[in-house]
Amino acid sequence: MGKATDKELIVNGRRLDGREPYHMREIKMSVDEISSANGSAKVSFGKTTAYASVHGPRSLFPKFLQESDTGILRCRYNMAPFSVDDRKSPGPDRRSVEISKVIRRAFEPVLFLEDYPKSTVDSFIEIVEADGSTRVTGINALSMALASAGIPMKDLVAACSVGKISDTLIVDLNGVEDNNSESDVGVAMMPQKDIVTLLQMDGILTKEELVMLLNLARESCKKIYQIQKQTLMEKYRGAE
Amino acid sequence: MGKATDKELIVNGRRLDGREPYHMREIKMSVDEISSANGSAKVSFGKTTAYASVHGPRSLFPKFLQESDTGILRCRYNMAPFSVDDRKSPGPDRRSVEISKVIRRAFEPVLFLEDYPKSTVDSFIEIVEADGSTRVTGINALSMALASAGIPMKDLVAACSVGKISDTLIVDLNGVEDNNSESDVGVAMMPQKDIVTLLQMDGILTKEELVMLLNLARESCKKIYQIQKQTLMEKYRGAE
Amino acid sequence: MGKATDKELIVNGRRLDGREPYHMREIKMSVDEISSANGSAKVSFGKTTAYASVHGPRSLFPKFLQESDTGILRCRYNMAPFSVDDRKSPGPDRRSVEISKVIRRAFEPVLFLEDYPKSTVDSFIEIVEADGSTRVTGINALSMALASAGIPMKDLVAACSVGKISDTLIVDLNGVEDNNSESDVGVAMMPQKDIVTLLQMDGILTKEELVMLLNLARESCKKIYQIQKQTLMEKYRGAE
Amino acid sequence: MMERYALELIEHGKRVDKRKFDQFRDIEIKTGVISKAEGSAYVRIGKTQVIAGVKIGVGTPFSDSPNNGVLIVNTEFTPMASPEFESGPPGENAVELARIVDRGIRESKSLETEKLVIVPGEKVWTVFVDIHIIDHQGNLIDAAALAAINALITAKLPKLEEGKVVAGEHGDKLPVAHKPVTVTVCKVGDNLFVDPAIEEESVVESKVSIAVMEDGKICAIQKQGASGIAFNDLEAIVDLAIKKAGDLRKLM
Amino acid sequence: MMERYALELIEHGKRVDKRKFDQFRDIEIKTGVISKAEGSAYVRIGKTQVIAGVKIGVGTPFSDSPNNGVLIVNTEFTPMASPEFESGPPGENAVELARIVDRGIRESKSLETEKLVIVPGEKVWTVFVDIHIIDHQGNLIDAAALAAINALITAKLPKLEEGKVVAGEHGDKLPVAHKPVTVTVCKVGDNLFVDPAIEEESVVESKVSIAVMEDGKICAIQKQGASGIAFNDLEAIVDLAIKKAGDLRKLM
Amino acid sequence: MMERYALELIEHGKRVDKRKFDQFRDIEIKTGVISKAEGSAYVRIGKTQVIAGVKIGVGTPFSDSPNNGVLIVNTEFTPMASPEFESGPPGENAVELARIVDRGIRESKSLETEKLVIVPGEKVWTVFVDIHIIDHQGNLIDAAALAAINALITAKLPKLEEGKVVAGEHGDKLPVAHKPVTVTVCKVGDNLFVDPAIEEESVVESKVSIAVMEDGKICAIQKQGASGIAFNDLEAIVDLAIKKAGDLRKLM
Repeated sequence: MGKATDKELIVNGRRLDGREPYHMREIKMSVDEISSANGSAKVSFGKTTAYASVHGPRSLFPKFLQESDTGILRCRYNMAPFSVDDRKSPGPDRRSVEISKVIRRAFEPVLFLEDYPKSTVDSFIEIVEADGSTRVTGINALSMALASAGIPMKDLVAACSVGKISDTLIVDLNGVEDNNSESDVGVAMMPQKDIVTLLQMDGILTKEELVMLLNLARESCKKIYQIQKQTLMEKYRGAE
Repeated sequence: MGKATDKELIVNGRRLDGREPYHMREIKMSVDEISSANGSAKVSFGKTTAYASVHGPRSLFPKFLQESDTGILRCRYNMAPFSVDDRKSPGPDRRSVEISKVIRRAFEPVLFLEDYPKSTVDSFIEIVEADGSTRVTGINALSMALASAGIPMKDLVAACSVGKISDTLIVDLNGVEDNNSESDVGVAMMPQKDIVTLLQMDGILTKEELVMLLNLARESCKKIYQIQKQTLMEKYRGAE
Repeated sequence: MGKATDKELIVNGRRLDGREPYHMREIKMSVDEISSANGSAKVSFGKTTAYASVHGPRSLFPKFLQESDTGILRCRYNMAPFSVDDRKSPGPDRRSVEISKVIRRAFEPVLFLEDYPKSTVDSFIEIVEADGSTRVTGINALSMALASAGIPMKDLVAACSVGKISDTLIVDLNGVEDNNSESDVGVAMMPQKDIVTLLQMDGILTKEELVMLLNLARESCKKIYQIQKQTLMEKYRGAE
Repeated sequence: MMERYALELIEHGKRVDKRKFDQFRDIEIKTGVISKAEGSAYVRIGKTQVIAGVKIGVGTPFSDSPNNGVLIVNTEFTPMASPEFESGPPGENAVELARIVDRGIRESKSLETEKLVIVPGEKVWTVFVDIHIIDHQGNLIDAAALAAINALITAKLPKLEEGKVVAGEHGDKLPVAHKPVTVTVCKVGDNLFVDPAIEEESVVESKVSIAVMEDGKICAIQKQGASGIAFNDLEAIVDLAIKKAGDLRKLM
Repeated sequence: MMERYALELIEHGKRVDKRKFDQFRDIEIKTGVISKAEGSAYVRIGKTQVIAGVKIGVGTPFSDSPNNGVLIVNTEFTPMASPEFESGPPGENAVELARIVDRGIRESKSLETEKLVIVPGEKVWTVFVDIHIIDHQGNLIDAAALAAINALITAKLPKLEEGKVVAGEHGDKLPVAHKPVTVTVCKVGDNLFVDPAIEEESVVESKVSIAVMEDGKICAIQKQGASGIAFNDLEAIVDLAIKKAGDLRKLM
Repeated sequence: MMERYALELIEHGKRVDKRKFDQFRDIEIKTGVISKAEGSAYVRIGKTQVIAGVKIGVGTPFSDSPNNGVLIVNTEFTPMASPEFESGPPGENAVELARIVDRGIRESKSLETEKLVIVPGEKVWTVFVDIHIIDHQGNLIDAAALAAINALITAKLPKLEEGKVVAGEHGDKLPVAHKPVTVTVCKVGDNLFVDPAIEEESVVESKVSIAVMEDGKICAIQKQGASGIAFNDLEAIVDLAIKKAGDLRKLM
């Protein structure tokens, strides 16, 4: 995965797209983008763009998949064939199977699934353009889609990527940074409860660097949470 | 799809196989070819040869596929690996998935499916040799297979191909014509009721040419219907 | 299948690994190798090594697979990707589908499946190293796994390969012999009842040669049976 | 509920959203929406939303047309877009939609595949048109065909260096000679109408998708639906499609 | 019903269609039935009908036998032929049938693969034998094997021009050195019989398919069925197969 | 039953097998157990048994890294190893395990892929690491990672003659620069512990697999489980993994 570049990725303390190390790209969020779903959202971090939609809670079929004492959450993370440099063949690959699982795990702690016995909450993330940090962008979108579906949550989930590149710790990796980083870390959190629900790390770090990155991720998730909250409030102001 | 030829396809008003533009190839029809089926038929237009068989109406399993107030029709169109110039890999491809669907659609209007709740009529078309016009040949066979299975029908279904080649309108395209036509049209009809149940068209035509071809198809379907009827009467004469 | 060798395979009446024609390789057997299973065994003939495990009898799901008046036996024969010279892609191929079937057939006659209505006995054979005669090695392992699971059997099943190479009849073909044999025969038997439950033969033989090989196989199966019995007795001595 | 209501309205000459029978919902077309794609278009018809993306790569020609590039049209009905869509390989509806869109482009000879040869007989451009359904609120075929042709006419060929694609850089425009437009005409009883909303779609008895070229010629037809169509109704259906195709083309 | 009746008859030394235990139903063999195929044969045994078609293309040899052509035998149990067959990839019975037919041909060295080399180590003829079941009324294996060998011995190699196949034109005969014939011997109680009708097949306890060459040598055996066979019965089974194979060969 | 018991014990600071929270079950590592493989290792942790086999073949490099060999890590959860595993393509748990093991090796740059080039841009060594679960009694990830790295460090490259692999003969050692060790730390309530037995695994609320290098640096992390982890607990989890990885490494 990833194509190396020969360019310096940090020049005079700035990243190739002009950002300072701890700055995120422009973030756009909106909800209720998909009228066919119970809830939906669209989130971009720079060019990386994810749609998310939620269908349910609804009865689960075939019946042998039902659990009598709880509902289940199902999650599908998918990239559109045209979202990447080399066309991606349709259908799940090993990467998307794994990401779908860890995203599901990132949301199970925030839902009250035991309130929906024999039911399923089906959630879908579609990446239509991929320029790094797709899974965390998808998580941010799904968090808002669940909220817009009116599904009770213990907290929102906010997510961001952090990493190390040219010996510099950075936040919100774009595509070229992702492909050339020494290390990258994906974090999803319940920001009000200070609980981590997704943590994946690749590449070499000392423990001290890891701890610094985790703290950076926590701060960034809190900023993202503010944008999520504001977007939802603007949309549903009347309901409060 | 299709291999171009450099030959002239119409010479002195005749087609390469000697036919006049509106003539069909030799048509052979027979029923009850397959003793294991409830009904079956074999139809050839020239070298193009289709078997069709029908199993059912029978109970549909697994149960979640059943519809409580009607039966369903299922249809599978398939080409034998050896039926074409370059061996076809076994199993459904996108072409056969689409053709199976439009053939099912061509028969749903003629059956009384609401008389078979929770049941299925399973129908199968196997092309053992393909020299153009395979789907309409298969439809002609399936129509007779349904009749030979004793399944009530509002009308038989008769089908044929028409097209345009070297600025000439023709009937019943063979393989080389199919591959080199400017346009080809597949039509299935309930000939007594003058109702079209399948219509597919490829290639460029003016509206006027299209209307002329549709009329040609209607006439040809009526001729085919006569052969179908006669074949069935000869077989089941005793029953009348 | 198989890579030819230029070497003479029988020199001075001895095979390349030093064996006399009718000698088997070193045989190792052990049971209860897999604590997660109801019964299990590990068997090697030379380098060829098979694990077998049994889960069940247990209820069969989904329910439409159940038979109301008998249990069923299911069998899966599989080779580890690293068990062969050229890595084998994971997943069943046509060879393993066929072998799984004939192995199931080899055990159905010895079980009292009618005692387990609606249930299944699931049996698994994994070849972790393949140096010829893998299916019969797997059968020998599965036979002991069934015994160690405490599933009543009419007889053990013992199996071996025999064949013809350089005009010599031999017992227990290794990999290079398998690939270069003029003929090979796989036999599984109920040794006490003198009943054959698997018989497969490839390559050219006169009827007389075939009969001689079958007799060689019978003798060898009886020897293998003795080792099976002794292994089980040593393990379960206390239970007798 | 909604279906019965939609049906009653149609039988009284009306529609759920007060449109006329020959009227489309409002249409939005945006091109260049996916910068990673060689061409792209977002199409919204009412609440139905579709994105088409064109990816172009170096491939080998088919052995029976060594001097032509390759066109592949693909659709996935992602379950995001409708509670009725399921995960898994494309079902018959997704396959049919892709093949209808494909034929509209292929049979009109819109994509000039003979100009897509890099090394004759060996290397050609392979043009993938992937149609991603974002929201399914009826009339997917017309939306998908409109997105596909708009993505194609705005697509650029990748830049080649020493026979390899340079990621992110582009050269000439993709050669597209025609702009076919597909219109699906629906039939309920004796009523013909276009652009069904999703509530209407479920009561449609039969429908005919017709791809029309700039000069009014027809380049592909597909009848759909579980009912037959009286032979004598076909001409009116074709006329309506040709007329509406002209209207749609003005939006491009 | 029919099964119990068939069983009772066999136990009394009789068969549903009054045949003798060692008697086949009437057999029809037609070759050259599919003109698109390089070789083909239609075989009917009673009501059981099978078509085998041979397609030959240019392929690459297996890396461990660079100087041999490739033989691939494939069967699909199309649901047309029996209410018991289902759509989908070949199940274990279809796989087993194909592999039994394959071994009968391969192990007898009937197909002279060493004569199927176009460019040593690079290009060889790949010979596909596809067996299409038309009507399953018992004893598919013998019918399929008979159709396969008849299709092979009447097949011709495609014509090559500049390394490419010329569609529809053919050259030399496919080199086939032997004509193995497969006979399946069935066992119910102490009774051995051949060519089971479908009602008989469902009561067969075990059966053995044996491929026999012209000189009476055996080239493949497969025991089938859920029961074992007494060791001492094997020789009689082999003898019966060899005898009947000779009879069948006379029909070719 | 066992699960509730395991849970109660943990809440009282105890374990089903009387181990301490930071104690592994007894571990056995054997290498060279599969002579057909280029490298192999058998690992037993308590009753959990895993075999990793390395097969090395000649392949083509990825187009975006033409001067690197290829590493592919694969796991099949064969149903032999657990009544919970089912036949079929790898499920999400098998995929996740393979990808965690893969990243531990890949991200630590253990396998020196730049030394695995045969012809730059054209031919490289492809290294398959296949992990076969023999008996699943808990903590598969640590066992699988331990087996994989032990198989790799004992693997030898196949011998090449004229660009082709000579079966059964080997040359240099596979170049492996590091020996990452993966430790999975489990959390139940406020308790952290390692190496869960299977009864414990089913009550684990969350767990974190951490791959650690010789110098204590971290090269891969994966949080698992249906519960979240308090941010402030992360550091203690990392510390425990680093400590135990050092212990495990002594066994290699």
